Amino acid sequence: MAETTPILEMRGIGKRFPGVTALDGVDFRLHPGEVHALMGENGAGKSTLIKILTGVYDIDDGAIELDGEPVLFSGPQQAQHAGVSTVYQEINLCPNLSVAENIYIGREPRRFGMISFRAMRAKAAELLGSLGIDIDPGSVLAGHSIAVQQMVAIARAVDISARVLILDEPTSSLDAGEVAQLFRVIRDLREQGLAIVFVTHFLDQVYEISDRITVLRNGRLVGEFRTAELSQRDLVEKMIGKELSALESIEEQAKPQLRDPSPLLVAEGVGRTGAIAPFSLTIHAGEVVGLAGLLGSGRSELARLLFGADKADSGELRVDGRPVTMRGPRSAMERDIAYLSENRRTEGLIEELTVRENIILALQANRGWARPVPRRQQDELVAKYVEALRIRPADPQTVVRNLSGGNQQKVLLARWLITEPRLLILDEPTRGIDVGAKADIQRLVVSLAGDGLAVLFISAELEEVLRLSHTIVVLRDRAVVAQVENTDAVDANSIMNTIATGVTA
Amino acid sequence: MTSVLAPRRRAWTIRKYVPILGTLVLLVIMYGIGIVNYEGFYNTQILLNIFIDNSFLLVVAVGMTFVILTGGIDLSVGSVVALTTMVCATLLNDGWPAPAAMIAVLVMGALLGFLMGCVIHFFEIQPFIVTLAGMFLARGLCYVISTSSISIDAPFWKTTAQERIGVGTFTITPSVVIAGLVVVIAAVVLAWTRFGRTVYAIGGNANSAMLMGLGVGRTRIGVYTISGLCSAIGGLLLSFYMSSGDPLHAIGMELDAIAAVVIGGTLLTGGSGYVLGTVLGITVLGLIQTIITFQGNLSSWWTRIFIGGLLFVFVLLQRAVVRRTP
Amino acid sequence: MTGVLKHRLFWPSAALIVLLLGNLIFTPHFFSIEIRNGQLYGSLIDILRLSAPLILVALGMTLVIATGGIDLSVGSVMAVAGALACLIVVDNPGLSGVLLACVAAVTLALVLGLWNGFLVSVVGLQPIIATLILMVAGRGLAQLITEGQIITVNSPPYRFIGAGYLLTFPFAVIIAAVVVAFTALLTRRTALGMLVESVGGNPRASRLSGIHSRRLIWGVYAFTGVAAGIAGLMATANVSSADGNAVGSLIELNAILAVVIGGTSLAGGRFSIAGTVIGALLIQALDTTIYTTGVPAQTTQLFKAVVVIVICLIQSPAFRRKVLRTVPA
Amino acid sequence: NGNEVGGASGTDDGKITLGFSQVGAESGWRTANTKSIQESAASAGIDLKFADAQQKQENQIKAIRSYITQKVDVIAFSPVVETGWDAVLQEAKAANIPVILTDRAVDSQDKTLYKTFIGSDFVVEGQKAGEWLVKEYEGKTAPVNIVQLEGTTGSAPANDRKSGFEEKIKADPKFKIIASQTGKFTRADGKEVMEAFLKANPKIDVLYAHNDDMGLGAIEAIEAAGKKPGVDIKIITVDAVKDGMQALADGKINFIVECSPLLGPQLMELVKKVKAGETVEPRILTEETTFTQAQAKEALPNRKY
Ligand SMILES: Nc1ncnc2c1ncn2[C@@H]1O[C@H](COP(=O)(O)OP(=O)(O)OP(=O)(O)O)[C@@H](O)[C@H]1O
Ligand SMILES: Nc1ncnc2c1ncn2[C@@H]1O[C@H](COP(=O)(O)OP(=O)(O)OP(=O)(O)O)[C@@H](O)[C@H]1O
Ligand SMILES: [Mg+2]
Ligand SMILES: [Mg+2]
Repeated sequence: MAETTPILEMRGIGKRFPGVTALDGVDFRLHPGEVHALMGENGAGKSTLIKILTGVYDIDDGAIELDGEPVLFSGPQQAQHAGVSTVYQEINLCPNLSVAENIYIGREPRRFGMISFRAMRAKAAELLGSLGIDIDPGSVLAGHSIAVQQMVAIARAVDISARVLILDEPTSSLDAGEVAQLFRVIRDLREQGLAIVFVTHFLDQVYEISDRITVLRNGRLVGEFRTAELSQRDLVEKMIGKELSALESIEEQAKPQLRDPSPLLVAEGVGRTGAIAPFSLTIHAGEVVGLAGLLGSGRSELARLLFGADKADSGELRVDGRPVTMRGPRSAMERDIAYLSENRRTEGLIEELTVRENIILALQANRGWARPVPRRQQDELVAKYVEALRIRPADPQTVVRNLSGGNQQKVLLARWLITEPRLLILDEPTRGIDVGAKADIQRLVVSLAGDGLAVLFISAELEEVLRLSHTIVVLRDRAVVAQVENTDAVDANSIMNTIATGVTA
Repeated sequence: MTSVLAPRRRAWTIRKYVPILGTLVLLVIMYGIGIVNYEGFYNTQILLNIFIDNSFLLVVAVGMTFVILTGGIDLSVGSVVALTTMVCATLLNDGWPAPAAMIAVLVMGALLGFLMGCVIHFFEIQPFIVTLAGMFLARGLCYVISTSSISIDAPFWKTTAQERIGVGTFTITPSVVIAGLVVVIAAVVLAWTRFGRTVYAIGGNANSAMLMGLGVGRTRIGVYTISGLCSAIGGLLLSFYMSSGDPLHAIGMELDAIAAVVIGGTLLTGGSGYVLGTVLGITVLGLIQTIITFQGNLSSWWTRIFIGGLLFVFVLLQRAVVRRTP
Repeated sequence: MTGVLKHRLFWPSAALIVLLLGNLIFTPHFFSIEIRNGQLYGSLIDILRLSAPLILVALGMTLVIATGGIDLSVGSVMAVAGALACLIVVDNPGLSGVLLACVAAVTLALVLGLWNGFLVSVVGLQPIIATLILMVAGRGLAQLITEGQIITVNSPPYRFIGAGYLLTFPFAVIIAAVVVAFTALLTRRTALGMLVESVGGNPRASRLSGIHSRRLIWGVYAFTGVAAGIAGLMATANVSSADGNAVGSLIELNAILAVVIGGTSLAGGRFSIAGTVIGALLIQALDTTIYTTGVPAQTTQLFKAVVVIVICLIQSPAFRRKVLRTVPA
Repeated sequence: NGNEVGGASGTDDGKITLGFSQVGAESGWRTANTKSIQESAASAGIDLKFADAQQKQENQIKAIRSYITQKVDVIAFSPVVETGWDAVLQEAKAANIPVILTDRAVDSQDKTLYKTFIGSDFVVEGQKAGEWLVKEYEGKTAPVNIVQLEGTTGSAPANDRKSGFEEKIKADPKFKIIASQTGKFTRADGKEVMEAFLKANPKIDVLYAHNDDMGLGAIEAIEAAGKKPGVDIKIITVDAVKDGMQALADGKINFIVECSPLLGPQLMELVKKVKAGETVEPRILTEETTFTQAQAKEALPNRKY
């Protein structure tokens, strides 16, 4: 690829938040017709750099040039007008509007000054179709899973993009199929000469799509590299800033030994009309059960029923052999079941509370208001998990809203781990988490299962599911279609086959 | 490989009108109960009178609907209505021609709203405080103009006040027509214009709306301006109705307007609701008042308890009909 | 110094102090406090004493607002509780009668609070509508109790609640201080405060974390009812009479204002009890200022508007950043 | 228990039906007014339809419209505000229903819209208060510092009682109103405002309160300040409700101008006359007086409200 003049140049960017220097003297160049990966650990400053660029945050130091002209956007609206469109890390759409409106709001097709909803829906359906998404564009956004919402946000940005398209972890909850669709679109856009910024923690994706990589560490620039010239191993070392040994051990990560096969939870014919067809499932202590399926196949629905987040309208649940009626999350928690929702912003974080408060929340709720967790115990627990999960900044008094996306996810994981559950339901636990931390979490799951904890593991990353689970439950169209034991014979291909055909290979 | 996302229920489109339909049905039932219990209640004019007597409130509530849809609140409306009547009366007494006086007060109302919107947006102060200060300010200005009422003798006001439009024995006032127009325009703006949809977007999630590149500031200032303008129109209608400016006019009207909007199914947290709902909300309040009047033998305190009771029964049934996730 | 500047109570406190100092210009002996008839006497004492009912009501309102709700019925609950108490005291002006009256009135207030809580948390009505019902009907109830008249009581023990002095200190202030301390302990020494903030900050996430948000919200409205009930006792005892129509009228607005000035967001979540107390004192100080400085009746509203606007602007970080160009906190 | 009156609207049984729209129940005075009307209607054999407007003009208009549709014989009401009645009164006139105003006037050019207006004259009340004060301080030259507790800002009684009073004392420069603030007609506000007055003004000679309730509140404030109401500070109020009369008799108030709410009997007489087609005076003042401390002691035992 020939060196062109950069369309975008950021020089000496600095940004300080109270107590944190998020960016310090960062340079970033973006050329037309390239896909530029922005890499770094959780909290390295990737999202902040993007928000500086689009004017969400005021800039403290440095300058930005677009097409050689100095610019300073007052906000995303101005950035959009200048041809810069962005998918921010957390899905930023309006839950109360329809899918089509979320894509076209601000740019609606109009007739006689009035919005033409019919035309808008048609255009939206076409656009979503090109991304391989087949949903009713007239449906309300809030009814869709995180993955679908993420696709909608991408569709919006792609449609707006004129010169620069910025995607901040767009693939964090997409499965392989959706990622492939997205990449097809990205390649098309690159052909058309768009400059694309791409943030992800999936190294494979970086190597598949990007031309150039900029690495940040602790708010500082490590360097800019051509993807072809930087090995995966070097990239990771540049990101974490030390010799790589941790990463290798993940690759060899063996799934835990099943020790105690007594059934902990048994679901018989449990289902909920419109959400998931009745299914039966047994989870043993010490067992990791992985759920596999495409986006919207009903994995989250299944998990929610087991936790009582939604009410089942058929079937029976037994915990320790005793039937239970799930009246709500409380019933599940009283039986030592924990559930990490995939939807960290709307169903997980209490944004204005501190890291400490967010972490002890579930434990405290379990104890009741009158028995506060003693402050010393709080501090110990929080310190332990801040350390174990490498939550940054490590100050437990930080307001959770101010944490980077990946660190927020770790906080939620910590919230459930300290309750010492017997069954841990993890819905996309590694969403937005960097390579190092992901390995830590996987190791944690293995070791907890080794100690007799049962885990229900949902992840868009099939490899991850395969690596960790003893049993894999395959879902399709909101029904369980197969349950397979994860022997050596089972691999990604055979599972994909099952998903596609609904028959065990 | 393509995704196998099954297309799902299209029921959403109908479902979103369930709250409104439910409210409408309840309203009809309530009206029916009135007819059964009170002699003379069946007279259609009774229904029309509700709109005649509440046209100004309706307009004010429409403005409030915009504000509440963005998740804000406007406490200043009652005072702005009063101020409008006062300024209008004063100007007319000073010999201003009617059209000039009307335009002047409309501009004044919109300007007040605009200023409050600016303070809310630029200085990031909670709408509650800003509009409360606006409420004090407008009411204070009324007293500064005069502490007693000023009657309006302008012929245009006299004729408008007594003009009746109607077929046969059924009549409405020009004010009702104006209020109806405001409702239609507001409904169209909210449903079919970019501005209107942005209002909903802000109510859904203001931060997202900003990140989506929508003109959040402009829209937010816009809704307060609209609310101010609607208050001024409401003030004009009230001045037709009362033929006077009075610093004590419309005390507590903000609460009536908010109540009408919320009873109409709009969420106070923003993002969900319709102008049509607000019309129904006004009708509910008006019908309750009419029933009270027809009851005719309630002492003052029983009147209040009865109003509370009717309101309770209504919202309870509404809640049962429209079982929504909280 | 910058630490002090950054504290979230700094600006409300500063506004309060400036307002009080402003009085000195018009009333040189505004700060003077003396002992008359064994009672503390002075404008500052008046502000403290008169703000006691508002502090109580605003305290409850703080918690309600923290859960993301609102309670419009507080004024009516005050009136009902005050009316019932006076009705009982009229016939039993002795100490036992007064005690009975207090217990009965606070119990009734508790029932009314539970009613609000039921409508909000169980039935799921929007808080503003749920409490509007009691706001309207409650006033009717209060007038029903008094039969529309003003019940005048002649009972020194009852009067003591609102206008009495204990060890030279206004008894109402002592009650308010005790309730504030109790609430602060209850919310901050147990997990209650955090759970309330959690429910207000993100109700869905709170439910999934296992918080009994229904019970919590119910309890908060009940507490607000009780606080309003006590405030009703104080307000009626202060003038030894119950006026079903006037007691606590418009106090909901002042209480919400106090809460918001104190830095609690109407959207729910984080709350500050100290902030609310400062907010309530500020509002009462503003009224007292108006009366002492001789602002004519016609311009009091205007004066209030200007002061409220100034307070808000000064408190607003965005205003200081954009207009006063101070360093961001 | 005012909810026993009324019933079926009967023009058929020869009974007169009176539709009455009351302002609200904002004060004890108003409740006494309502009670008087309800009781005298019952004893006069008049069928009363009563509606409370909760201080809202639109509610009153609504009630009057509804009386017109219900074809009552006579309509009476206490207007919330003075203006804005022409349209609805026109309708009543067209329907041939006579209208009587009570307590407050309406400000209408067309005097044929109503038959008569019965009620007090608030300006005169203020004047009476002023006259007493002038007489009380006759012959003295020392300045007299007056503080005034006004009624609800913008309300007719507050405006008129203020202007009537000030008109009478303005001739003599020794009278000085040193502070005037609204006490919203309530005891609590009367007390609060008076407390502030006492702190800001070391020397207060006279308190003029626009109603008894504010005066009663102020008395508490005066006592708390260690002064003797009625002696250290002379107090004039308006209304003469029972509690006020008691305080007057106890020497805590010096003079009360009566503003009687008991116009029920007079009203019922008028209703009958109007119904019978007799002509009535266009302005009828309620029978009112003033009370000194001595008169109060006498009148107190048979004071009804
Ligand atoms: N609004 C804010 N206030 C205070 N600190 C903030 C704020 N936003 C970000 N930070 C801090 O700035 C640093 C960089 O955060 P940023 O979100 O840019 O990280 P990131 O590289 O996107 O991480 P991730 O991969 O987890 O998304 C973090 O330490 C974060 O805590
Ligand atoms: N068109 C639609 N109408 C109504 N609800 C929908 C629609 N599309 C999706 N949903 C909702 O979206 C969710 C479906 O996703 P679910 O959580 O079952 O998917 P999943 O298998 O967990 O996959 P992923 O989370 O990766 O999308 C459910 O909450 C479902 O009710
Ligand atoms: Mg990020
Ligand atoms: Mg899912």
